[in-house]
Amino acid sequence: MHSDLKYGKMNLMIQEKARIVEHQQIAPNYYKLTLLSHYISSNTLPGQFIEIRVCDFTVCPLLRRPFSIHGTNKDKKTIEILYEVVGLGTEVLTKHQIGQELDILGPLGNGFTIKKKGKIAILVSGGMGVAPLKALAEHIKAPARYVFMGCKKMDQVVCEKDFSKLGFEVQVATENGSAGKKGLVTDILNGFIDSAQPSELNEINIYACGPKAMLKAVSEIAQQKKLNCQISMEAYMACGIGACKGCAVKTTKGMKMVCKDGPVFPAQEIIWPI
Amino acid sequence: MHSDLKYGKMNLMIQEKARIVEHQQIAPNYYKLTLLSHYISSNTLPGQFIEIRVCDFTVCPLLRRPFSIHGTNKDKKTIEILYEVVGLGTEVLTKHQIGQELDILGPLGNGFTIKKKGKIAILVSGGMGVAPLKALAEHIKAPARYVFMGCKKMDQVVCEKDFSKLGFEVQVATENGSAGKKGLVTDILNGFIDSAQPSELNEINIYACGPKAMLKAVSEIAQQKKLNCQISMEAYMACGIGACKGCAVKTTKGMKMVCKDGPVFPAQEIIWPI
Amino acid sequence: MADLSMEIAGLKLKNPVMVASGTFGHGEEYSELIDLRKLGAIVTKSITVSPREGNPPPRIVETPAGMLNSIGLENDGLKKFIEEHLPFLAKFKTPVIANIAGETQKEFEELASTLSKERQVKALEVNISCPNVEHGGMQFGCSPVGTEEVVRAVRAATDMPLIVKLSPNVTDITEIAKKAKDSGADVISLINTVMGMAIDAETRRPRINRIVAGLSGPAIKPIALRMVWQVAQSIKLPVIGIGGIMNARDALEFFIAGASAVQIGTANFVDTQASIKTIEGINEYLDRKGIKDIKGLIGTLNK
Amino acid sequence: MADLSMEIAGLKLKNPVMVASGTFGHGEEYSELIDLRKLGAIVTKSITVSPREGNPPPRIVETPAGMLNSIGLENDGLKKFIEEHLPFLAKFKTPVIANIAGETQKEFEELASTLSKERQVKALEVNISCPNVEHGGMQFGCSPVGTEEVVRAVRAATDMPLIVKLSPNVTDITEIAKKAKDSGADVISLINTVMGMAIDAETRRPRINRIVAGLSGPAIKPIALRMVWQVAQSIKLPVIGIGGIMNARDALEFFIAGASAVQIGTANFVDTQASIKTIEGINEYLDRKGIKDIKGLIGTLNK
Ligand SMILES: Cc1cc2nc3c(=O)[nH]c(=O)nc-3n(C[C@H](O)[C@H](O)[C@H](O)COP(=O)(O)OP(=O)(O)OC[C@H]3O[C@@H](n4cnc5c(N)ncnc54)[C@H](O)[C@@H]3O)c2cc1C
Ligand SMILES: Cc1cc2nc3c(=O)[nH]c(=O)nc-3n(C[C@H](O)[C@H](O)[C@H](O)COP(=O)(O)OP(=O)(O)OC[C@H]3O[C@@H](n4cnc5c(N)ncnc54)[C@H](O)[C@@H]3O)c2cc1C
Ligand SMILES: Cc1cc2nc3c(=O)[nH]c(=O)nc-3n(C[C@H](O)[C@H](O)[C@H](O)COP(=O)(O)O)c2cc1C
Ligand SMILES: Cc1cc2nc3c(=O)[nH]c(=O)nc-3n(C[C@H](O)[C@H](O)[C@H](O)COP(=O)(O)O)c2cc1C
Ligand code: FES
Ligand code: FES
Repeated sequence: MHSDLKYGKMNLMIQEKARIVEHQQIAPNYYKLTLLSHYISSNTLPGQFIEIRVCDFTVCPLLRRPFSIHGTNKDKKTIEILYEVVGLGTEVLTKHQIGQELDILGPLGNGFTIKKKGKIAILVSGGMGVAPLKALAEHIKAPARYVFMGCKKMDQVVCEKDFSKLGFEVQVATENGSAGKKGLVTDILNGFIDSAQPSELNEINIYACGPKAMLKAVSEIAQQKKLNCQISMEAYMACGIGACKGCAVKTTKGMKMVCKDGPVFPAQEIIWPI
Repeated sequence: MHSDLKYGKMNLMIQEKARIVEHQQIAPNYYKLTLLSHYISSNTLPGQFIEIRVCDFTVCPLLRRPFSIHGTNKDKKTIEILYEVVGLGTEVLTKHQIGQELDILGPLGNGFTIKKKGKIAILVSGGMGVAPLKALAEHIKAPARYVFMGCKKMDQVVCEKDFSKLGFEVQVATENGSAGKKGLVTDILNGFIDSAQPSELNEINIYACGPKAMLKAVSEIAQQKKLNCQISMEAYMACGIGACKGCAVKTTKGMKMVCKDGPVFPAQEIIWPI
Repeated sequence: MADLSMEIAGLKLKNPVMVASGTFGHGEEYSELIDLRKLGAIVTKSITVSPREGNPPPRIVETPAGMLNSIGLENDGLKKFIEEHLPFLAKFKTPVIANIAGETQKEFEELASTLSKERQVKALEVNISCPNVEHGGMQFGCSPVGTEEVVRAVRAATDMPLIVKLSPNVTDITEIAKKAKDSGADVISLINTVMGMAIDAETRRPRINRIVAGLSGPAIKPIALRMVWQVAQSIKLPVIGIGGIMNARDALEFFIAGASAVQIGTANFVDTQASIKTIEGINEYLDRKGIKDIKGLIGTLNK
Repeated sequence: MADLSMEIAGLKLKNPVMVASGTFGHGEEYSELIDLRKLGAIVTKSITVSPREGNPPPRIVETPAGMLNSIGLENDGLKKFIEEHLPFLAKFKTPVIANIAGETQKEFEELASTLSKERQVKALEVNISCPNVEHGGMQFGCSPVGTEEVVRAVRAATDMPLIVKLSPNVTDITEIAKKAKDSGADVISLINTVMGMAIDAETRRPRINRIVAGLSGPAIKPIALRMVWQVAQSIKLPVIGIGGIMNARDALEFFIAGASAVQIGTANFVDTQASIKTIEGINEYLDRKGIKDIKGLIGTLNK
């Protein structure tokens, strides 16, 4: 019997001021932020996230913003965040400079369960969904490793090299065809599955993160083909720790909190549309 | 007949983005800010002020904050602001760096009326009241020129040299005696008046700016001795241009708006306490 | 460019963005800063029969994403409005909506009948919702009976489009709106300020002389939007949305909730260009969405 | 160190800073982050007779200096509260105030009588002010009759200190407070959330599934403070101030306005340490001002 690496909530969370050691724009609207955090850098599971107070002198923006942990460096005691500017909070985040501190809360949530069974690991990312998947990639030991990345356009294709270095085969789809295949990432996934041997299907584990519409599509594919699939969900959050019941998602097991019960869920548990 | 230089509202106001060309801390809690403004730098009267939006990405702080124009440089097209950190708005202002832009509205209000009659000009400042008085000093031609400065402690005694250069005799009072006389600035003013010849009293013009308690005390002295006295008032402001009726002050001529009818008023017109 | 024109109960607007009463004076000050001709309409500061000195200071203070005010309807009175302020406003050809505030039914009548004779005044907005006066104001607007009393009186005194401005400080805004409608209102505008208070903990003194004051600004936007939606759902009269609108995105929320026009208040203080930018932003949005006419946006919430 | 202890209608607190219902779960999550022993009291998430799944998502959204929520009283129900959550809370010796929400008078009775038997529960807070449920909630709290009905029922079922939590969505808060008092309330707590709404202009969809939701956070602080002041002025019962309190300075405003205690709600989300820092900040203020006992600050507004 294989025993899965069940990355549940086995680390305590803390709130602390974390110094910014790097902060750079890596693509139009995409930023990479590196924070010094002794504790979180060595107590994080792939798929967990932190909540950042993006500006501490004002109450507007008010709530913390959740971001997946994109990477950790135990030696340098740092954690990495990859984020896209989509609104006020992320806009304000860009203004912070190296040397300044950010108030963070984490690590939060449950990470991915790394399946020991199955020779084929497929990471499916849509847009910023790539953020937690890179952290996950470092832990995946399956002999056949794929990343299917869906992006709006070429600019937004990031982290390809990180995955390649980890021995992943990277396939890209862009909506406008400016990089990789023209189309959606689910086209790649479908193509892969269609050309797979029936015996191979049993070996596939899918780990997906991205916009809701994409996660829904991936889940449906997985369910049709009866593939093992975990998805990392997003929801608007307030507390981030399970106390406010704000980030609910309907599941086959009742209402669950994305922040505490997730953000990673078995795909078949989510009741769409959410 | 002498005709006073009546600095009424004879310039139009504008709203513009002004680049920060200098920003430095000059004392604990005191900052000097230099902004590029072609228009305002050459269209300002001593005693006028601007309203700064201290942070443009948030609605908290919401309202603009008023600051006296401390100096102008027509050649460099700059204006100077001297400010003290007292709350959220001024705290946020300190965060802005050279090269960034601030949204400003000005020039606002009526300046001081520079009296041609009278050989003795006395500027009385309390704390940050020094800000507009320095701008005023440059326009004062009276043969005998004094600045009486009241401050909490030595740290806060600023601009002495500016006044000296302009031929002003500077006398300082600090509450804790760490610089100049120990006591209040009104002690200096009273001392001066008490030792003045009766004939000299007619020659005195007082221009004062500072906290309300000080302005009230100065006004009372002036009224007792029948001295000409103008005071620059402060009030919480919203619009800064006379539209909201928020910055009212009771005067012998009815309610007046500090932002539009003032901030400079003849001392005898104010009805205390305000 | 989408069609932004709007006709509300006979009141013709080139665009549905107005400036709110009390936040724009009578336009004089802002005329130096923006082109008044671009505005959909200018709502005057509340006009009272006799001049009012207003409340003692301090009258305003900032709060989180908002401000409290207790101006107390300071204004020059009806006579001076007609003699001095109206001629100035007339120059710009932008419709003037006269906001009126009486202490009694009779005063409302007088204000309405006198102002109805002025060609430059295109509509009346009845302020039964001011929280900052002893007599009149919210006393009327917080009860159906008071609302009826005033609206009937004004209706009898004018043939102009009659806008009734409601107070949010009530249990059921739709009840008041219905009563206003039944009493003759052509249009409902809302919201006026929410009653609030602030204290300086250092001095233990109220921040506003009269202690309780009116809250405006972005903080109240969710409340205003909710009430606009409730009223638009419950009665068949055009609604003007007011409360915390800072930009086009905010304004659009109100149209989608059911407003036929909006008023910009506190935002004028923060950015003198707020009203103009809002008009531009609405245009940009409609073009981007391929909506030809703003009327096609009103009350289109996807539930 | 000033004396922060407080006794409110027999409820003994080591300090008057509580955490507000629905913003702190049943303490489990926060126990990892703060020392629950330091809190004046913990008010539980509203407990209902049967477990509730709550409202469909989305349930929350941020607004200027505030947030809207429509959780819909999701909770595990009375039985599980007593069996699982209460034993956990009991470990900390911090007084537990059970917040109860019934759909009917009978449910309120059942909740009150059952919880009154629990030694760890030191007081009941009656939620007649939830804006996010179909039955019960604000329906009770927005009318004097509904208030009386519930409060009488609970009063008959318990000898515990009885706190009644009021809704701000009313014309006259003092009328409701008086009715609560006359019906047997020992303490008034206020405010619950203000009804609000937000729309995503891009999708034209409401930001919250149930469209209308409850506004909390700094945005509503001026409204909360005003209502606390009004109630403290008008009835002789201790008042607990709630609404937008982010720090000690905010809390102090409420004490000065007449509150005997405060509750921290939304602030817990922004800073998990907000409640602890508030306690420390109050201490610091009292020391700085030379006030020996916080009781000396209550209702001391200099008018
Ligand atoms: C567990 C988790 C992990 C995440 N990891 C990342 C990450 O690694 N990198 C990254 O760029 N983003 C990530 N997000 C999304 C990120 O939190 C939001 O983009 C951010 O909070 C938006 O803040 P804002 O103020 O800029 O946008 P807002 O102005 O608040 O909103 C802009 C748009 O984004 C939507 N939005 C706001 N908050 C969320 C949210 N929490 N989830 C989904 N949509 C939201 C709004 O509905 C709106 O359409 C994650 C979200 C969750 C829940
Ligand atoms: C015409 C005019 C000219 C001014 N010139 C200068 C100047 O040159 N340099 C300078 O440092 N300050 C000046 N001020 C005062 C300055 O505007 C306030 O200190 C500033 O607005 C405070 O903002 P804040 O957000 O930091 O403080 P807040 O947090 O808003 O308040 C902190 C404290 O300051 C008081 N305060 C706030 N606003 C004002 C105000 N407008 N007037 C008086 N007290 C206020 C508050 O009541 C409170 O006690 C001037 C004010 C006026 C009206
Ligand atoms: C300083 C100030 C003065 C106001 N005066 C009036 C007034 O005289 N008459 C009136 O009907 N409303 C008055 N209002 C209310 C506004 O017109 C508007 O209804 C309210 O401020 C909400 O909109 P906002 O959030 O955009 O400011 C005033 C508001 C402010 C802030
Ligand atoms: C997410 C959330 C859930 C809430 N749930 C409850 C509840 O179950 N019962 C209740 O009485 N109040 C509930 N409230 C109201 C708070 O207890 C408090 O009265 C309100 O939020 C105002 O305080 P604040 O501005 O400090 O948050 C809830 C508030 C929030 C934000
Ligand atoms: S964000 Fe509060 S429960 Fe998930
Ligand atoms: S600040 Fe608006 S009138 Fe002076």
